[in-house]
Amino acid sequence: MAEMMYWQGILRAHDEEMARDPLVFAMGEDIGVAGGTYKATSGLFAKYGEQRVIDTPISENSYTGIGVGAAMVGARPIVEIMSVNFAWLAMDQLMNNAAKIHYMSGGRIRCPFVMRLPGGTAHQLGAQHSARMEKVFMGISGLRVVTPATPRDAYGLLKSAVRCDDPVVIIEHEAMYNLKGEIPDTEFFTPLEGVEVMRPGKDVSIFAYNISVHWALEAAQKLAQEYGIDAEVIDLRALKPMDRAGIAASVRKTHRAIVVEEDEAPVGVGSEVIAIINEECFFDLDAAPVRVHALDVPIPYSHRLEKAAIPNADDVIAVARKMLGR
Amino acid sequence: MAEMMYWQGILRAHDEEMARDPLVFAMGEDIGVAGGTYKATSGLFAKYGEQRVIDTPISENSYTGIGVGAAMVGARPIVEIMSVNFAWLAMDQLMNNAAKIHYMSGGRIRCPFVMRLPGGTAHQLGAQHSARMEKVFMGISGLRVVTPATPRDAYGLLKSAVRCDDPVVIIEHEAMYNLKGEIPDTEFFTPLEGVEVMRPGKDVSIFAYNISVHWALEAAQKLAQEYGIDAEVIDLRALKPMDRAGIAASVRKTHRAIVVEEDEAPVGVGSEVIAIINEECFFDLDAAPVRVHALDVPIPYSHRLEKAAIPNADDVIAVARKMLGR
Amino acid sequence: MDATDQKRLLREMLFARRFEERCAEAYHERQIGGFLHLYPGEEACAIGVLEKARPGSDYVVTGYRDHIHALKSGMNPKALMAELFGKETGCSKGRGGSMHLFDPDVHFMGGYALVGGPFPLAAGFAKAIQLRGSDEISICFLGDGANNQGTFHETMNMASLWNLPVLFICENNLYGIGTAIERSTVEINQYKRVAPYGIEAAQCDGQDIDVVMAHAEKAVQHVRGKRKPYFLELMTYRLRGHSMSDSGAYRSKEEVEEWAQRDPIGIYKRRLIEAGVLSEDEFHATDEAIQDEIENEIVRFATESPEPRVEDVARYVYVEGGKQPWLK
Amino acid sequence: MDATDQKRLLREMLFARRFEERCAEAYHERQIGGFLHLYPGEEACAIGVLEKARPGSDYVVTGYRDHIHALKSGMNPKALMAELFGKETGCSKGRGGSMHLFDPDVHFMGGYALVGGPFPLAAGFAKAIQLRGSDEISICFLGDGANNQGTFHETMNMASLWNLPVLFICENNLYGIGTAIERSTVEINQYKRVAPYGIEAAQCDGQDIDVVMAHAEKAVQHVRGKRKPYFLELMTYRLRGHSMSDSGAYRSKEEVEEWAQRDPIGIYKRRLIEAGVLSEDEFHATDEAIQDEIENEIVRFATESPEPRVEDVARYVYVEGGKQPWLK
Ligand SMILES: Cc1ncc(C[n+]2csc(CCOP(=O)(O)OP(=O)(O)O)c2C)c(N)n1
Ligand SMILES: Cc1ncc(C[n+]2csc(CCOP(=O)(O)OP(=O)(O)O)c2C)c(N)n1
Ligand SMILES: [Mg+2]
Ligand SMILES: [Mg+2]
Repeated sequence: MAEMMYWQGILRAHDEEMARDPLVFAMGEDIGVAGGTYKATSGLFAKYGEQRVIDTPISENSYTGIGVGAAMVGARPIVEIMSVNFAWLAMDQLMNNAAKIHYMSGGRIRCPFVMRLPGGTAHQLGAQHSARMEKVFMGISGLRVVTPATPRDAYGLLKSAVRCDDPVVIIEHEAMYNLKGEIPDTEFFTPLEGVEVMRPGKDVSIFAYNISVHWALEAAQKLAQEYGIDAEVIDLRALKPMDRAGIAASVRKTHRAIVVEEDEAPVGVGSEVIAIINEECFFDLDAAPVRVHALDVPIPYSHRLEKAAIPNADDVIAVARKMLGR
Repeated sequence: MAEMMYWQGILRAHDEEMARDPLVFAMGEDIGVAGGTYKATSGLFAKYGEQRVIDTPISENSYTGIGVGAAMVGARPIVEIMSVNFAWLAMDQLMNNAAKIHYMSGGRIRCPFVMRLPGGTAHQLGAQHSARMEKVFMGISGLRVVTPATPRDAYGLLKSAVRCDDPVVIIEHEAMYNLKGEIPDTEFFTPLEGVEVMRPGKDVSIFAYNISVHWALEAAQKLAQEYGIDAEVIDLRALKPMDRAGIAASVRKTHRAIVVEEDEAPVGVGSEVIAIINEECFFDLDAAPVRVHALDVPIPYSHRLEKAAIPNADDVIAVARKMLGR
Repeated sequence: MDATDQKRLLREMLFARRFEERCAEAYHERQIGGFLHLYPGEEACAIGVLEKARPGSDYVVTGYRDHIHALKSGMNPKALMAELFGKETGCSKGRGGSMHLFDPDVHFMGGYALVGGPFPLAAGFAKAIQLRGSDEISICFLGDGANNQGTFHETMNMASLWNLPVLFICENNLYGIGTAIERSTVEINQYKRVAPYGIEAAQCDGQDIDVVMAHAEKAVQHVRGKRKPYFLELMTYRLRGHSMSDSGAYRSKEEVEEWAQRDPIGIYKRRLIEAGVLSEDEFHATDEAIQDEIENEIVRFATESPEPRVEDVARYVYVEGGKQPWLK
Repeated sequence: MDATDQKRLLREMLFARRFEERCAEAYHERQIGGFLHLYPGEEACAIGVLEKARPGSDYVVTGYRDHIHALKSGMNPKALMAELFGKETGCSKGRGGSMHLFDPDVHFMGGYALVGGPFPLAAGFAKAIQLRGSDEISICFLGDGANNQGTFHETMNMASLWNLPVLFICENNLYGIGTAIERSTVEINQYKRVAPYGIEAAQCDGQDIDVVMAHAEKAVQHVRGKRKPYFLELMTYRLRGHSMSDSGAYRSKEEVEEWAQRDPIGIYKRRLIEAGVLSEDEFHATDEAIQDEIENEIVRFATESPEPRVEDVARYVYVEGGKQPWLK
């Protein structure tokens, strides 16, 4: 078991899969010679050559489509979009093609396409570089959407995604690439479906994913220490398809739910989790479920305003305390 | 008060606004010489000329951007995307630019940009021509999103949108252009915010928008006639920003809520309305709110499968009866 | 090319025409739904080009006007008609429809509704071929209007930069729906638009299948031999409206009439008759045999085939597998 | 151009350089956050081109490397520095940051972070100008890498087709972040890429401001007079990394050194000294005055300015107005 950074987990998954299967290849802007904005593909160009580690022109829609096409005839592309914000340019190939080809061909064509996206609000990158777009990918049939909160899952989800015959979107986080954590030395695969209980608890379920898992864990610790509230922290991890049973199981135990998302609220992960809870176990609820979310604003540059726009552990604590009256 | 079709309402709004303000202009594929796929711009080319009624090349992202740019310096573009599915190509200009420019310029630049999108699932158009994408537009800060269910609002919303200084997305429906309804002879404006009560009722609130309003109304009539259930039908109409108070007011009265959407459920209008109800008036609920929605599949071509994928009035009736135990 | 092959080619074009005429009928009878884009007048393009490639082995992709490309690639016409009828026996099991034909068994990769979408897909097939080191090529057929999409520009650059074995065929029929090419496009000679990508290109008549084949042979050789892209523009014309709902009112009668004179079937038939390869009688016999086959085998198969089961509506969203299909 | 103007131009370039050097310092001191893309070595491009246009009246747009374009358009440097410091007095009230400078009062329209995004915006400004019938032009500055985006292709076609008065300036600095132009682009001479759109184009040295101005004058005249687009490629080089986090390790020392010899400030300074217009002492005095102004007026203003109020975080999502702002 070695301690590795998030980017190192991603790099290791690339390396293992590329070594194993000559049809696995990586594409993206500056991923080759330069090694990737977050180092997640560093060294691969030297090892696997320019045919398998491809520096692309700034042509997001079409290199995505090239990956989709390659996947349709048996190759295993891992396409990196340098920042999730640029994925708006690639949506046509992703949503109209990758997501739908298997279905509309009556199951005859598979599209084992993997897209990696550094996402989230980093530090003062402004409105056009701070998008959190998981809800967009989750809304459309045909894709799988997963999002690692730890180095372990950054490794394990990419491993599973490359092996999966469905198109998989992996949303990473720009502020987590240097996060450290343990990754087992032997190969393993994080499931592309199902939630993971990060901290069991009995008083309230806190659903989170990606960076908000860390806010939830921080909040849970303080809630326990300072307010005697025993929160269960659930990493949703697989955003599509979502684990309805896993969500309901936790709520049936705690009878209270908070969803923490870095994104602005409308039609987001929070609203979906709450709708699922209403559908699955409404009468198990002792309190109205609450979303902790970003403000519904384009993300401002000013550090002060940016901080005000994005939620944090304190917001989770405040909501939990109010919910439990402590 | 004249009876007009949905497309005629849209045409009349174009015509009145173009006659009034020489900076109002229309762009889109085949909207000029050919008069528009659904006739909604017919005759305008002859009347206003090729500089103001522009047949574009098949270049969705860039003609959207040209509209956005023109709006930023004071023109009033009405951009038609021939089918909402093609909007995936234009998302960069819409989401990264139109939606964010006013905010990120500290309010210094306005973007009175209007985009019209024939949307929805028409008849057997297949997976790449049946998208219902309202949730995508609703998710991102900075846009307004409205959607007319009647000829009256097809006219009135476009009128308001052209006058509005914010970017407005109007989602029409391919299967409704020939729908008939009354439109007052004198000019009027449908508000870009707020719900409209289409049928008052006391037993259950049915929230709908666009085509699903008609399913809801049909259901409400049968529910009243055949099952003695007095349903209130609410046209959400303004999907962003959404009228939280209007939604809560209805639920406080009926204590029950159904949301009907043509779209697949995840992170959609239904989940958002349910989250809002949970936040605004959870303890007013006598039953778990329910979403009536499309299946989570790309829309199949087969008529039989397509019908199975999309909800209808009967589905609403079944849910309402179950909810009220009748 | 010997007489047998010439007659086969003429038969293929005639079959294509009759097949689609029957589709139009079936559409009016509401056995076919959705959008239906037919190819009459353009048959020499798909058939001529693929005659000089290796259908079944080379990967083929196109837009929504895809019936004849699918047939020439080797798709069973019964599976095609059944697809249009929305049947489970269709090439896409009734899920795709006219715009989304697929037959990976013969490397026919679709059938796409978004204009310009197939450009990168075609380059992607070529990328996979390149990684495998095999000698297939990828062939992308699209219209003139598609070349105004950003994917055209982006894909041409990458295909050339990375030496991808992909052949782009532009079927220039002078219109994108109701918009004449000169109203949407500055450079109306499409083959001239790829010069900045260092892609070899040519333009030729798309109505005379002999001309198409001569150019296609060179193009295919270039791509297969040099492992580089090539762009071939075929000047053609659709004799009907864009789709079933389009009357084509934006085109003058004279223009349509002029092109009708250059119907690829007429041109080739006259040539074969003049060369003594074919008689008028033989042609009619072929025509009757074709219509008979279409009616009594193909349409019948489609009509009698079962519809998809409603219980299966949610199949094929994801690949079916074990509990963890991502672990194989 | 007389000596006064020549000295003013040199001063403007030097001011740009010193201003950005000070930005880099402030970035290291964490007074500036986010991404910061500087322009050293490229100053002659924005300053030379706009010198021949009508800054303040013509509409200007560019990418994220936008400080100098904003300044030359007439933005107050205090408002610029305050923006970088995230202050309420900034040109975008602290909401935009380095990549999103705006000043509609002088028709500086931004500042965009997505590569290729400004192409259609620029054409859109030109469209509005066309509708109004006024004689401004629209000027779009973007890098070489941006030309691989689909918006390049789409916008060039429409701008030409519709006779939009827009001048495209390509600042070709040979790299897009760490990727050398020949690794991303088949045709490395960018001005050759617009031929298929029927747009007149030229390429010239971007380091010698006299050369830039000569070409810009012709280009601006073309656009303003003929009401048609023009494309001008300026060969240039950034002397620093792409952004603050980029060391530029992908470029050889020799290459950087070679281009440093062609620093536009150095070239122009030598020319003015040789022409007897300027003395070394005068230059140093100017430099000191500039640095003094930057430190004691501009940075001071930015430092002392108030931050935006947290209560205002949700302002500017929509235009503020009455209860129904869409009814005016
Ligand atoms: C992205 C996208 N935009 C617009 C359309 C609507 N549309 C369908 S076909 C067509 C014209 C295409 O013309 P062309 O490429 O010349 O092909 P043709 O139909 O003439 O064979 C248009 C605009 C579409 N299907 N996809
Ligand atoms: C759509 C999009 N894709 C990728 C990026 C990341 N990116 C930022 S700058 C840049 C290079 C642009 O190069 P060029 O256009 O030559 O401009 P330069 O920075 O050299 O001035 C890239 C790839 C982006 N900001 N937007
Ligand atoms: Mg055409
Ligand atoms: Mg560059």
